[in-house]
Amino acid sequence: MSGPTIDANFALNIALLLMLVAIAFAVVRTRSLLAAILMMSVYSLASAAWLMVADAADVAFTEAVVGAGASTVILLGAILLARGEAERVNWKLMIAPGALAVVVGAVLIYAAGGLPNYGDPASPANSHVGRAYLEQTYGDIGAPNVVTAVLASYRGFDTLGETVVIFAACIGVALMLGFGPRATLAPPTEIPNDQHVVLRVVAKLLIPLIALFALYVQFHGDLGAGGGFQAGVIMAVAIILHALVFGLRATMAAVPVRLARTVAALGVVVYAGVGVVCIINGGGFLDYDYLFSPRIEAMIPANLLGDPSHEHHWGQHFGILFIEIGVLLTVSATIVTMFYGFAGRTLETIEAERRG
Amino acid sequence: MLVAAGVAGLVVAMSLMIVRAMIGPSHYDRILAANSFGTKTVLLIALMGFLFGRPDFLDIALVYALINFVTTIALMKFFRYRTLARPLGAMAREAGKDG
Amino acid sequence: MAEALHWIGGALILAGALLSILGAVGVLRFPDVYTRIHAASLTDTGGATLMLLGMGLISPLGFVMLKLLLVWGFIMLTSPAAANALANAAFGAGVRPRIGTFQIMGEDKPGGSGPERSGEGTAS
Amino acid sequence: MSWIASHFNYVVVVILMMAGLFIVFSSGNLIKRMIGLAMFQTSTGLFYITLSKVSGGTAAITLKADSETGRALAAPLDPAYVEQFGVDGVVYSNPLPHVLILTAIVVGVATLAVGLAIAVRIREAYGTVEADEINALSRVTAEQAEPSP
Repeated sequence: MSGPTIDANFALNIALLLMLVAIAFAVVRTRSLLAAILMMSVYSLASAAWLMVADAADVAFTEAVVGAGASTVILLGAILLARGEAERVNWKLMIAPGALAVVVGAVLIYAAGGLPNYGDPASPANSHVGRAYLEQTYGDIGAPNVVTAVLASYRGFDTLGETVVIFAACIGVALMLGFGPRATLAPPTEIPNDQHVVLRVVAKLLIPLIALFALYVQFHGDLGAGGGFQAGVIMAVAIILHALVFGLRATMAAVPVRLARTVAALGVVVYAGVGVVCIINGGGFLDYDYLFSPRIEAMIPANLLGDPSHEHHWGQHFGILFIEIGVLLTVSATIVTMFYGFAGRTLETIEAERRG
Repeated sequence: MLVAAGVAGLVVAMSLMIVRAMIGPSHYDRILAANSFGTKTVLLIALMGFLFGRPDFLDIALVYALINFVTTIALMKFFRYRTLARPLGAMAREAGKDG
Repeated sequence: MAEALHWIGGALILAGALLSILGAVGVLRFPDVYTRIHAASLTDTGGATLMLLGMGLISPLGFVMLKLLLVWGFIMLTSPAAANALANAAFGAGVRPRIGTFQIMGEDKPGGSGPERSGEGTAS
Repeated sequence: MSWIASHFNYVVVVILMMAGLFIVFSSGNLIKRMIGLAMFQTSTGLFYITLSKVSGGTAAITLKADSETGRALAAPLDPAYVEQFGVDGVVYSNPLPHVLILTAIVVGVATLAVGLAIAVRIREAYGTVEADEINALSRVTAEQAEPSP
């Protein structure tokens, strides 16, 4: 199977993968932690571009916001607290891991020979359950974005688990960095007084736009690429931008630490609550077809989405909407809490908390 | 055809940016390369939508344009001020007074 | 008509890509941070404008157009701001321009100040 | 297609995975190790997405049957191929691995943050994030707590 688009796709695939390898070697080679983090952010950008080539639009979206945005900021906050200098290099200690990596890599590449060709439409992974999802989702759920439908409805229970894991990570970071005696490290004594007028004006313009865009991504999630995970991180990035430009204290006045922690828990409650409502109405846990009792479902106008001829599954539509809101709340509050934990582990935070 | 050539050109430009990010020499050069790489990625993703016939994925290019800025600001602030918590600009003085 | 628009759009995209390559070569070859910032930020905004204009010409009207406009707006807003912040931070941290005589405000060192600190540009 | 062309993605995945593994094993710096783990994790994502790709496919956001975009997408492909592997005349890539990796990425950043938080606490307790120095320090404290006979 070949053709102009397929060839272009394949060429881009190779080019971007080679870029990834080059960046990975740069990360391995560099001795400076800061350079490594910077290269990881470039790595995320390149891998998200590759994900677009491999048709994974939703994953590219997530990788873009998480890899390039959230994880870079969190890593920076961590090396700030760890005062991470360039690491020491002892060449003798690299021989054994290097040999191990080469041997394991050789074995894995040998084993990769048994895997299906790139783009094989008849491979086992692509022929059974994946195809069934593609064929049945629109009839079952009515959402064009199969990824969101599978994520939120078919595999809703699994996604609840992921949300709880994220919430648990939020608790973990808050416990380790958010409470108790603060860092013994003195805050940097001298802050240069650069004006940065341009930056502050642009940031003031951008923050509401980013937040608005997060809501668009959230509510557009079952129609196009997007969803609660992406929207949550984008929302958190808007708050992080505010903190970066206007200072953590101003941000903590707008989004207090307690609020962020409460919202993180609330998201899980919303998600699980939808499941419980489904049980009350006679279905299984997270079985959205039972989300509304028949009386309420009859009250929903048939042309709500502008297509009265199509038979809509309102329970599925609204169930996905509600649990995505839960995911949004948990993810955004978690990332914000983590940022507060890392960036605010100085004397400033404890004052803000005492006052709030 | 021309779109494909444009994509190829962008890939070449991105590779050159990676080289600059690798050789440095200062961290500001690296941030600059990362930022410019990000802008080119935005354009690449937008163009890929047209090349592969699904131009409705511009949302991803949009989010890149936004996130890239935040990353650059975070890196810049980190290298220059060694903190993520303090405000930038004129407010720094006030924060210095009572903080 | 549509055919002509397609070709014009394609040509604009190609021009934008060439501009991006030129900028990348500049970033690779120019001697110090400031000239590199100059090369990168000018060609980023210029190349983005050309390319997005080209994409606008070959795209169907409607939502796609609006999004292209938004992408353009964001790039025009963020790319110069980031370049400005970067140059500001580099200058504040003591990275000195390398080319020609340059008088730094408040200091009166005559002559090219040379690459005093082109290494780790971190404020102490 | 030759073996290297059709399996190039797997080779790259293995290289990236080993790069991550090498960083984890060779570096004593806890934060650099977390970066290595993050790279390892991304390579797993790449592997899943590679498996999900269908040639000539498009992202799994279904188009309405017989839409203009759908016809344009199917036009350069062999009609028999579209008939066999497509849904409503359009070939899509497999959405299931996308779902798994999408959540894994977000969970990945959450666990990365937890790991980094532990590293920060270690830095506060021992004054360093280098693993060998931490080992030496904890050996000293253990000897002080239990003086050898």
